Amino acid sequence: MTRDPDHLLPSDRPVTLMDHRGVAVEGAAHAMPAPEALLTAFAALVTGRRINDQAYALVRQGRLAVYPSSHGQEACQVAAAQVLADGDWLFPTYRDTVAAVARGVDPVEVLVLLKGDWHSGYDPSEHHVAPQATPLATQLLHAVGVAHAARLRGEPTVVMAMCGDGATSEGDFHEALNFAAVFRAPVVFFVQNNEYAISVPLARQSVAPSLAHKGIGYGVPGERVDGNDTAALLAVLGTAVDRARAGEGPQLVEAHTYRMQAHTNADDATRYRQDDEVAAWVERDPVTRLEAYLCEHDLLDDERLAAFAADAEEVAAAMRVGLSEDVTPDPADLFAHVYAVPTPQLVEQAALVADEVAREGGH
Amino acid sequence: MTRDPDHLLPSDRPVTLMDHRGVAVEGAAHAMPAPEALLTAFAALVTGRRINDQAYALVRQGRLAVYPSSHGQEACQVAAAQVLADGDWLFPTYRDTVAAVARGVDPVEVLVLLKGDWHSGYDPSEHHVAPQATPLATQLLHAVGVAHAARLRGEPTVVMAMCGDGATSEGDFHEALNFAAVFRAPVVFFVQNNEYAISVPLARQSVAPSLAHKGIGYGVPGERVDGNDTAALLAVLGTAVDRARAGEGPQLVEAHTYRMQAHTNADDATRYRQDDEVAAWVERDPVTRLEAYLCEHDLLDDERLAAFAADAEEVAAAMRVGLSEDVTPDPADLFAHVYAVPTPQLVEQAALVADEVAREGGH
Amino acid sequence: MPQFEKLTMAQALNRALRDAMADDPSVVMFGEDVGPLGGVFRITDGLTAELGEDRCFDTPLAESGIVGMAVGMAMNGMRPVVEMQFDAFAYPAFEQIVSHVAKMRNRTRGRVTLPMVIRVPYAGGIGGVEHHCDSSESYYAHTPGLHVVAPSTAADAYTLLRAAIASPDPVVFLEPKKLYWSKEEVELDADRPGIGTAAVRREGTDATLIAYGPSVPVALEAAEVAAQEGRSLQVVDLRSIVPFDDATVCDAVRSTGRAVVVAEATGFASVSSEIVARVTERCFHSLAAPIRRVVGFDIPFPPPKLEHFQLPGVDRVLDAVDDLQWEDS
Amino acid sequence: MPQFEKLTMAQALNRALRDAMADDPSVVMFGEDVGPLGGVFRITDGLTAELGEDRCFDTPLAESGIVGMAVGMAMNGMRPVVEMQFDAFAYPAFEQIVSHVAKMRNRTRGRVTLPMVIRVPYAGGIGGVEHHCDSSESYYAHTPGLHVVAPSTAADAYTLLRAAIASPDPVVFLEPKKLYWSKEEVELDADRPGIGTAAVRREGTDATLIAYGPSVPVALEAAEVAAQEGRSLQVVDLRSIVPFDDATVCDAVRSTGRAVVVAEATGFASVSSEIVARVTERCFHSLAAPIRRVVGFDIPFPPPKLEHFQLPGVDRVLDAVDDLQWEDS
Ligand SMILES: Cc1ncc(C[n+]2csc(CCOP(=O)(O)OP(=O)(O)O)c2C)c(N)n1
Ligand SMILES: Cc1ncc(C[n+]2csc(CCOP(=O)(O)OP(=O)(O)O)c2C)c(N)n1
Ligand SMILES: [Mg+2]
Ligand SMILES: [Mg+2]
Repeated sequence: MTRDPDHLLPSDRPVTLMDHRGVAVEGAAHAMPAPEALLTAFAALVTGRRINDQAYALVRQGRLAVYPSSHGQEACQVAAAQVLADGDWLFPTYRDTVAAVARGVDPVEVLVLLKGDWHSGYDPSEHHVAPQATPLATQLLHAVGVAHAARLRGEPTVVMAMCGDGATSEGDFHEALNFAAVFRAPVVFFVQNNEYAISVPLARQSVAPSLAHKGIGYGVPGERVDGNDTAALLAVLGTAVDRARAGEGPQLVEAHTYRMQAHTNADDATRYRQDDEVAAWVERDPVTRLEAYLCEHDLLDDERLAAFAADAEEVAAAMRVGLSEDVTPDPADLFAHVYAVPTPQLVEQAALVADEVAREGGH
Repeated sequence: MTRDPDHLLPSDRPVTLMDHRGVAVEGAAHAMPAPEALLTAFAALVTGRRINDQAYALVRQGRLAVYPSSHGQEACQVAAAQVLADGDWLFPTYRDTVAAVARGVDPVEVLVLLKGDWHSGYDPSEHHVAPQATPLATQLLHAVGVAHAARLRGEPTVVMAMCGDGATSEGDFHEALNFAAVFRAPVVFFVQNNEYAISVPLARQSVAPSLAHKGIGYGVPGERVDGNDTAALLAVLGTAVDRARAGEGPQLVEAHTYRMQAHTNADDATRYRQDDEVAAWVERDPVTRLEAYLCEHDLLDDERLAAFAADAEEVAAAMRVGLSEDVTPDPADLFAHVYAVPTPQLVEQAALVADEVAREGGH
Repeated sequence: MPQFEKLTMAQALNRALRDAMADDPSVVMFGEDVGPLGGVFRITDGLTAELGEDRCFDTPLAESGIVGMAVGMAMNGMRPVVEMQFDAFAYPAFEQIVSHVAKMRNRTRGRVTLPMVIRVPYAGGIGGVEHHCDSSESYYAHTPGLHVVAPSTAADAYTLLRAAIASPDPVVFLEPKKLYWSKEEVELDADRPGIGTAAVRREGTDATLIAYGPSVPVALEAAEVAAQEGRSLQVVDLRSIVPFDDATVCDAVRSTGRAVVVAEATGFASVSSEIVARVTERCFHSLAAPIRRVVGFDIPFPPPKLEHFQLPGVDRVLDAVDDLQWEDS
Repeated sequence: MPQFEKLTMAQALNRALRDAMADDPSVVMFGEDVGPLGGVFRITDGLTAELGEDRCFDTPLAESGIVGMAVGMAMNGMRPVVEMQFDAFAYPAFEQIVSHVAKMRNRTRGRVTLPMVIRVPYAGGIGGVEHHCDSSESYYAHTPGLHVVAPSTAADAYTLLRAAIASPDPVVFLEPKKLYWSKEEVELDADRPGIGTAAVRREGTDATLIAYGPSVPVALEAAEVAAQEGRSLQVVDLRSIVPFDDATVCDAVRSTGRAVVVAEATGFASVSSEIVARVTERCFHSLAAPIRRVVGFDIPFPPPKLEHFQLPGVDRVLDAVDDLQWEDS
């Protein structure tokens, strides 16, 4: 089958279903998602925003070492999780805490990494959420492998593989898209283009017409979507998941969004961007936008809004409790999971530490 | 400057200036190169073919360990060198012996690598030809660096960076195109798509509409050319070099050609391709094609042909002589070029070997 | 009932793959040219034809891609075996190997494990041009979370590869290229002692030669020559670099009181340094002389015509043995 | 006239870059976030603003790209200095480093040289999450063709970085992250003894502590505590791992007859193994006890709350010293 190259290029403008004020766009490329889907997403958005802000506060209180917030990108986070079916997999990055939570993972477990008790704090197999990846773009290849394994066994799994705009520059991004394409692996590559890789603006990262234009070079259809428009994200990502599941191979989706806060709390964003640039994105906020639409269409009222906020508050409260617990680290853990059976060397080394601890009286 | 995405996509069909029988194509996208340019190229083609066949023979005689022949790809080899100006750089792969020679490097020096006396046998700075690269696609980044350094100093250098179809799958290919694009480095990326990476056919390497379609994902114009049509190659590569030199940034050119022989003499091509597939490419041979054109246009006669053949024969004779010399390897060389000043460790180790050699009576 | 057959190491490896794949449908083999071609060293010869394209297949040309995809497949229930075409061509996969393959079990407290094998045609002695003869074991051995093995016989090639594929943990499997074609009677037994155990290949009382992979035959030959000269050398074949068999190696060295480590790889900060360090740490008072190393010099691997200067040879081993401060010399 | 200033190591590194770039227009600095941001550790702070975008600039996010481009720039008359953002993020560049950076001079018989510096914020002790605290020196030190240095003081940071930039050969420059903010009086002198020389940081007669980079302050503190307990420990700071200063290290060990190597990196097949091996090889008969190692365990670097178990600490060093078979104990 020779694919028509034109079908692989993204639309000129990102797909949008509702404008900044939450008004449905005329003649949009996709139908508006069903009200229930939008409400489900809205609840998750509210919770997501609350998680971001709570985590940020926990850093200031010294409960977390650092937090890469997705404040402003919650629509991407929520939609990426919501379009997946039960057996599907999600591959999040360090910034995708909210996506992992939207997929069912306990926020306290997600944040173990940043609290410092252990590396990955949740069981990836429970919700089919891979450990959050830090080495950029490396996880995209794992996503291809998961998808290819499922395909070889004839399972209908689709894998949502997330990365940022900066990560598209890594060699592993290239290899992942190409492998997925050649093996027709059912992977949706979802790039959250938030305009920055730490301090480096998009223009220093790529001079392509768009990041979605990278798809055609692999024979993969690329699509662009407004990353602050939850409805458009649900539609575009949902379609991409459907296509991948139907055997059409990998899909590439670029969402245009913005990182409202610094890279992490440790970062000083004033060194590389102006306040007014940030301010311009405030009005495009994904939460208020969807809220406006839902209210306008009588799908949301103050009571429901309050209920959502209360749910979010409960999550935040659980985070505060869960993350304030001081876990006494057990050094035996250091040696327990290096191999299925510790090597003789590790047995010796663990004994040495156990002895030290014993001598210090359990400290 | 936002580039018009359409200008970045390659033409639907590879650019051709003359058909398989050497007949000029009507309404071609480029003007036919001047007769002198074609004659210069033809002389190099004849020599290049002779070098390929001589090297192959030298392997059978045990003078070379192995030879990756560019038999069938000589038009690409010759054109890549010929379109460059004096100060420009060429970055060849292991298969690009003929290109290095066309650029002025002594074939005997190029083949030192495969004779086994040393690694790179020529002085890269003499003809601005980088050492032939074996780790695939790695050299493309070096090419970007050479170009960027020149650009920073305001020098008009253009760099021709060569690789195969298989090498386009490596992460370094991606990073090189992106770096070159972002820095507007004057590099022409020249992919010789010879349909195979050892045994792996193109369809297993990429399902993109073409390899030139990879350009747009970096904001780099991609072009396709008939890789057995010397005239088209001179035109397309020449234009690419001109554009790069004019400050238009990197260019990507994919040449469609075919590896007529096995990957190297050590390879058994019958395991992965049929004889009739190879046979179909015989009639597209770049040497006979250009010969037919030149004869038809009275630019070549038997006398000239004989002169070219004699020149090529001289080169082959020099290869036979130069490569039959048994160089007595000096182990001191092993320690002399690791650092500018040998470490104390290397001084000790060199002494140990010198002592061994002395004890064995100079053996 | 164990089966015996006369096989080259290459054939033994092929048999190990074939048998493992027949036994367990989750074992898949992939890499560059491993399909119809059977790999540039023919280790996967016939697998695609016999077991199908889904079980043994070619990938695009990208090593990080190959290893990264294997990680994902291992996460999702498969036991991938991948081939790196030559030692130096595994380097593009280094980040995947160090940051993921080696760490996944640890990062997830054992919830995600990676039963996968990275096969690496390895080391020199075949007249290969640059980048085709690296001895890369030290990079992997230094990386916690990987098992690293290197057979020196066809029988071990079979047994260790079966063990590697069966292992719940990732294994870097180093195949000495120069031994691919050495033929011997092989017991096709997946249940012989596997990863983590060294073997005393030759008994001896005067000094111990410690070697692995391509250097074992050199050590054995040196011991043979030494025997003719009246010196009795013991030869220990590590087989497994990680885990390291301290017990067997240290018992051996204590029994002779002298030792020479033989390895092709560049010596500085290497597996050979580790052997000297750990054996000395443990056997200091049994040692009559410092442990000597006959290892690669600290230089890039030489071109073919010069490689014999770099490879540990019998003479150099015997010189080192002579240097072990014999009272009577 | 040498200049003195009170600086942190981070500031000293910044000064070294600034001074080198002012002296030589062919020195360029690039990497991820090294431009307007000044690097995540602010080592390049102000360079873009002062010297211009052509001299210090951000690249796309790709480490193989960064190192590969530096190779090309060095081939074409520049002296590039590149920053890898954290130790583990240099691994994508591993093939470029091993197959090209380290080998170019050798491959071309000295016709192409690569005067370039790869700066790596390095090792632990800062409570970093996974992949941010690797000690990767052994990978580089095992690779012939690279110089590998690791300062332990702000003064050395200045001197060694100037020397690295001036070197005709590629240097992997390891910057101990946890020492970035330690302040001291610094002599801004590019001409003090540079790459290849170790320094005796403290005189002592009972045993020698051998350390480098982040472990030097630990060794010095241990020596201080030991002194209070009546034991005189000498401290050697390697400064340069490759080339290795055998003379200084071995003289030191011979003078005391006992030694402990202190290093953060995982011990197996590492620089610390090499130190034990080579010092034992050379000083065997001067040693009263086997050289001990206080080094990282053979585990992936721990999460922040557990890292203190992995890092060599004063107590562990003193325990090791106690273990050196003192006749009177
Ligand atoms: C291989 C690698 N190199 C460098 C880093 C350091 N780093 C962490 S996040 C980051 C920027 C990533 O930008 P982007 O992909 O756009 O994602 P975002 O942070 O904007 O979500 C960098 C350079 C890393 N984690 N991995
Ligand atoms: C990084 C790396 N991986 C693998 C190889 C082994 N190898 C040498 S040539 C080759 C095929 C290259 O194919 P292509 O790029 O199409 O070039 P061609 O040989 O057809 O000219 C392979 C896999 C290598 N040299 N480098
Ligand atoms: Mg970003
Ligand atoms: Mg090819």
